[in-house]
Amino acid sequence: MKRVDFFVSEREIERLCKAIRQAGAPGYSVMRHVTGWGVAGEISEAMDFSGLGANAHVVVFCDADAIAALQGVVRPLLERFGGVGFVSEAEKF
Amino acid sequence: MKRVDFFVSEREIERLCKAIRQAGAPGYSVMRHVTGWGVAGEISEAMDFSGLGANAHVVVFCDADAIAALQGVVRPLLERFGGVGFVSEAEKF
Amino acid sequence: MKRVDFFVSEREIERLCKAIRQAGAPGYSVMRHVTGWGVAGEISEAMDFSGLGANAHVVVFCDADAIAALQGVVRPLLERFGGVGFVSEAEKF
Amino acid sequence: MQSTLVLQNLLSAPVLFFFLGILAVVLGSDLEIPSPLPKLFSLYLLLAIGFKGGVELSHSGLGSMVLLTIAAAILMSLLVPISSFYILRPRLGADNAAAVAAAYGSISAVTFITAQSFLNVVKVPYDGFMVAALALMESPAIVVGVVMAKLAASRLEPSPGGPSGGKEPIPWPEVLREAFLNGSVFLLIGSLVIGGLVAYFSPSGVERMEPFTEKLFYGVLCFFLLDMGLVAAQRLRDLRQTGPFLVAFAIAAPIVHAFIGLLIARLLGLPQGDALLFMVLSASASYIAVPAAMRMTVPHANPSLYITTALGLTFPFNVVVGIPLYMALVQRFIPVA
Amino acid sequence: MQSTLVLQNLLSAPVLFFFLGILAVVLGSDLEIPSPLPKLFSLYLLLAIGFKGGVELSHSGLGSMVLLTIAAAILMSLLVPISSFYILRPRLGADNAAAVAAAYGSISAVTFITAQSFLNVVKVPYDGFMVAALALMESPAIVVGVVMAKLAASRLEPSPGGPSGGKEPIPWPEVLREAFLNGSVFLLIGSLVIGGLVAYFSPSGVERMEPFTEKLFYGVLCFFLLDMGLVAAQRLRDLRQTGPFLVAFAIAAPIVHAFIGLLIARLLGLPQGDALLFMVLSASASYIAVPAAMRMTVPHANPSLYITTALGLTFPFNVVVGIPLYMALVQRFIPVA
Amino acid sequence: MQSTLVLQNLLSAPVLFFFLGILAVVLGSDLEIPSPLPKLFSLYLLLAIGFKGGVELSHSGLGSMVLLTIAAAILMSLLVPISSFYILRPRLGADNAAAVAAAYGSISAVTFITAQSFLNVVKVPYDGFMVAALALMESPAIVVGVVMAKLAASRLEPSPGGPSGGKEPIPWPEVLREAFLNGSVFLLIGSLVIGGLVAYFSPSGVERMEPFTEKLFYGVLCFFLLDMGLVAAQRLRDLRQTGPFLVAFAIAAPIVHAFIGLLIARLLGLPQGDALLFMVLSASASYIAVPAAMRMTVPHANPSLYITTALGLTFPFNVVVGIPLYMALVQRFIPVA
Ligand SMILES: Nc1ncnc2c1ncn2[C@@H]1O[C@H](COP(=O)(O)O)[C@@H](O)[C@H]1O
Ligand SMILES: Nc1ncnc2c1ncn2[C@@H]1O[C@H](COP(=O)(O)O)[C@@H](O)[C@H]1O
Ligand SMILES: Nc1ncnc2c1ncn2[C@@H]1O[C@H](COP(=O)(O)O)[C@@H](O)[C@H]1O
Ligand code: NA
Ligand code: NA
Ligand code: NA
Repeated sequence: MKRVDFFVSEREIERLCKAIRQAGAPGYSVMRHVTGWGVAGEISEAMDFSGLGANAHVVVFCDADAIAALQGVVRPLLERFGGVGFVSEAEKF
Repeated sequence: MKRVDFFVSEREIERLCKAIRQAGAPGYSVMRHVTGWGVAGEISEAMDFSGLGANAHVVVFCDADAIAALQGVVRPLLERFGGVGFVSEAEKF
Repeated sequence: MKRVDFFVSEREIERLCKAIRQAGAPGYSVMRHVTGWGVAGEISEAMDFSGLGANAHVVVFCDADAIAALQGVVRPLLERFGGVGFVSEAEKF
Repeated sequence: MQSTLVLQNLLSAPVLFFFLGILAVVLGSDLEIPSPLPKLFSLYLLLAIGFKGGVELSHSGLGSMVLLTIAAAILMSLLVPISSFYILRPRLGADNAAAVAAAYGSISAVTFITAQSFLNVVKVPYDGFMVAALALMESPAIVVGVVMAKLAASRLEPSPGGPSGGKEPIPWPEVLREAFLNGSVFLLIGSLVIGGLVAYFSPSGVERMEPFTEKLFYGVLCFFLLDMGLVAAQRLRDLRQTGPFLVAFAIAAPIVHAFIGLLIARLLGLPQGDALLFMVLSASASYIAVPAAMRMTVPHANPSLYITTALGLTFPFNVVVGIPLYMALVQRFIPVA
Repeated sequence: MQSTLVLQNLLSAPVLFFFLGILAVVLGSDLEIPSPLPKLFSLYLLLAIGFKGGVELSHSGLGSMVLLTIAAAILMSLLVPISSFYILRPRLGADNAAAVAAAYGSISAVTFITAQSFLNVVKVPYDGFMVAALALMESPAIVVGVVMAKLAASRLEPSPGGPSGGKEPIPWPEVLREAFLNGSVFLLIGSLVIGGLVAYFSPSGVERMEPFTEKLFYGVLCFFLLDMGLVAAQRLRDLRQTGPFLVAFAIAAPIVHAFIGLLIARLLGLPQGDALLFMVLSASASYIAVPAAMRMTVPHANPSLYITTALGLTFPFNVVVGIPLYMALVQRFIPVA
Repeated sequence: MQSTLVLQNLLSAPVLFFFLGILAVVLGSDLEIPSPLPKLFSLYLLLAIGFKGGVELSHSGLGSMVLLTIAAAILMSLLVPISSFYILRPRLGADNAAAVAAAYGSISAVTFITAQSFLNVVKVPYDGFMVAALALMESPAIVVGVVMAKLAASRLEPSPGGPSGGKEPIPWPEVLREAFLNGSVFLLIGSLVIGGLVAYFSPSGVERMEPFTEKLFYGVLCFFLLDMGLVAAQRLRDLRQTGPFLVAFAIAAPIVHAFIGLLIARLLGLPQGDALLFMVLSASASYIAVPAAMRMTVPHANPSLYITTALGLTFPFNVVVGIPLYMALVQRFIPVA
């Protein structure tokens, strides 16, 4: 089983989650109000009042086979709107 | 060393944390206001005003031996109230 | 590639992030409003109104080589101000 | 006459903001009132109506009419969930039936407040003690719901909704805590008592609270109804899950319960304003105290069933159509005092 | 005269709280107004000015002066982004130029409110219908920005800021949703309509809203400007990234646009107060609706460019220096009614 | 007489809501005021008392009585932590003693506000400049606390509480920033200055702020004290950790410090209302500015010690018993003006 962590802009959550469902993952969890730093510089919560928001952390636990499908639908989003993803090993509790 | 990730309803946090302490884990961290999707459908923050809340993400880093104890106390909770758990490898920083 | 998870007091975020940038990590993400339990007892959000805050969860994905540099700058902070860190394996999505 | 009432209701600020929230979801706007702001509004509204109710109760005292009305209200909050349970169980199974029944036996404070604000618009007076009825109707239905679920399970009639852990005895401490110490019930009753004490012992304190509890009230209600519109409209997406039977129940139940409420109000000799509020209490369904309580005490009931019916259907129905409809019935069957 | 105007502005509570926020960042205080409280203030201010504007619009009606002014405002919100785009593109590339241009074509509601509060201080009256102009100026500039970016990209002029995905057609549904159904635009227009309906059909509702929408307004504005001070000052750290050209643009643009606004106001024969508001609408740049919309529709534009210029430079300039400066021009070129 | 004072205090709305919060925890209710709403209330209260204090200070001016009182207040905020440190060190070690001492030398704004609201109930006037004393008493005690901890450590007396990193010099920039630029201190002093400026230069601005800073004040105080009740009661669970010595200190210290405050007030010739406020400032302990500052500057002190004593014991003691007790002493020892 695999664990995938995405960090994307809060405004892309809906698009990303739709893609994850499309890829057939059995579930996901979303944490909003994430700040951070990356290629695009610093993201703070200061613009939250404007609806721009900060980042979100989206976690997906899924079978190793689902990763390819996930990459197919999610990578274009990350390329277009920014954000990063990481994969690690996991197993059911 | 192991890392365990739980996703449960915010209303079960106290029960879950008590179980984790009971199992002898050296610590845990709780993130509230987690939304997500799983067997029980979509969980949003829209009902937060009602005290129903959304999900929580509970992380426990503990020795591999503690996992069995943790499963003993936590699995009945997940079965009764819903929620999921995942285990992965980790080491001290 | 490695994944590092830190849990520190919200008041140390800035110091910790500065240290992470100093260590040359390519990015990091910060989640605030984390409660938990550890050596120093229970940390709740009840003192949030006072500016004392709760804990923060800081995640860094970086190359394995960067871990040593990270330990060099971050361990003294954890020793002085409290908090814990854990490392696990990961790869790019 | 009736159409005037409907228009007066539809064109009031709170109801218009409720529509604005629904419209935002329908059109796909990203308008959101981020958590925990809706909780702030809801805590405020409970504190304010509790406090005001307590002040008025302290002025009116606990006469026999007050006590009778409260007793009748509690009776309604026992009868409604029991009868609803038996209607719903054949279709939904014991757990889901119990949870939906509890929701309809309990009340919606915001519907009550909207009805009060409607009475202000149509200039019909009402009594402060009705808030006490509101406060005391939330809990009994929760207890009834849990008891029905457990009784059904212990008779070894497994509910189709899933295992209901029925062989275990009723966990009374947990059930009572969820019913009576639920945050919103507790704050409402606590504020009621404080309002009464302050009005009695230090009346100047009432005056000092007024800008907060009175003047802001209408605006905060509008803000909260905007959020309720957003939330209710999102819930409508889950209607496929609920099925036509529950949809019919969600519209028929408030009408039937309001009618029973009207009969009781008539029997008690309540004046017009109080009669409307009594009908609204009977007709409304809880989406605050009950979901939180059911989640813990009847965990195998499906939350999207009882939340969608109470919040997505019955609440908008009562706020938009129900209140003026019940008022028309009041004007017909309750004599002007 | 002019120095009196400057002082009257500088020593008003909202502007002083704005300075306090800036000072907190400069001195390294850990003062923060945690999310989502700034959102609460911003939702409140939009709801309140929308509602008040609607009430006043319902009193004044939609005369030809009102319609002409609104038409001129919309025209400004089309001309400013087009001209700005052509000025900015050679330096910033099409995507960044389009996003900054959209910000300057659109408006800042808080600058508008601060100008209203300044007019109250100097006791110059203004008309409620200007809020309608405010509401209708937010969206067109967003559409223009996206169209400019796409047109430039489709002519195969790749922007230096990165790939702009230009071969794709304009995603109209998304662009229109971001422009017109953006949460803040939607709430402002919705509240405007509700204010108008309530004032027309149930005037007593206006009275009941007043403690909320009128009395609290000034205090909440102070609170929000405290936060704006914190945010604007943090943005100033990004100035190195923006470069001297954009810094110059961020100061010159509001002056030039205000001046054009003054000419139009003069042509339309607007009274002094309305003329100032028209200038402020022309001069201000959006950091609420536009960044959120650009993030989704022109994702390869660099947010720190358009946010830093609009929020870190133009906003403080307008609030501190611009408003009294424009007022001095108004007093010179617009005859007292 | 005294029992009337106690009852008048106990039956006021703010104190009753404080009890309601405690009761919620004791009974196991899930009532919670989710973060950051308590921060909203606390920011609001600081802004409002700062602003009001500044307005009143601008009316009264900085006469010699004002300056003397402020000087005496600052003196108290230096003496209390020094003496407390020497009392506490033998039992708690240098770090913990320093942190607890800093808490008791500093002040609790909410206790001060509750005392003001009590003076309103018993109709005893007080001066606005006391807010300046409040604002200036927060910081010195923090500096003293850090200096005491460092001095003790540098004398190579390792504290039992853990290593205190004592060989390092005092990090003055950090200490001063935590003491004087701490968000709550900064907002309070900033609002005080703004209140003074606005009252002096644009008095109409004061009027426009009033609905926000004056009228809402009492209600928000009630809401915040409800949360304080929840938080204080949760803290009581940690009492085992603190031990009987600190429990005794947490009750004895406010009484002793209030008495010293009474003597100073008498010497200064303060009128009754100001004398009570001076006593309350002396008696109260900080759980806002100090914990945040100590966490960073004396990190090896145990937060649960200084938070539990200041917030779990001394704060409820002062609010419930202390204020009427000190008032009884005032009525006995301070002549009516
Ligand atoms: N595969 C998954 N990956 C990440 N989170 C999950 C997954 N499945 C479930 N969750 C989370 O756990 C919650 C409860 O899951 P469930 O009991 O399956 O509805 C969901 O609302 C999600 O937040
Ligand atoms: N074993 C653990 N697993 C997960 N989180 C932990 C663990 N130990 C400590 N933490 C988190 O780190 C914070 C500080 O830990 P400590 O310094 O041990 O009190 C705690 O409040 C928890 O949020
Ligand atoms: N190496 C990293 N480790 C953890 N989080 C990261 C990392 N890189 C980027 N992020 C997160 O992803 C967001 C977007 O990244 P980027 O597109 O690189 O700016 C950042 O704001 C961070 O929150
Ligand atoms: Na009911
Ligand atoms: Na503009
Ligand atoms: Na003190």
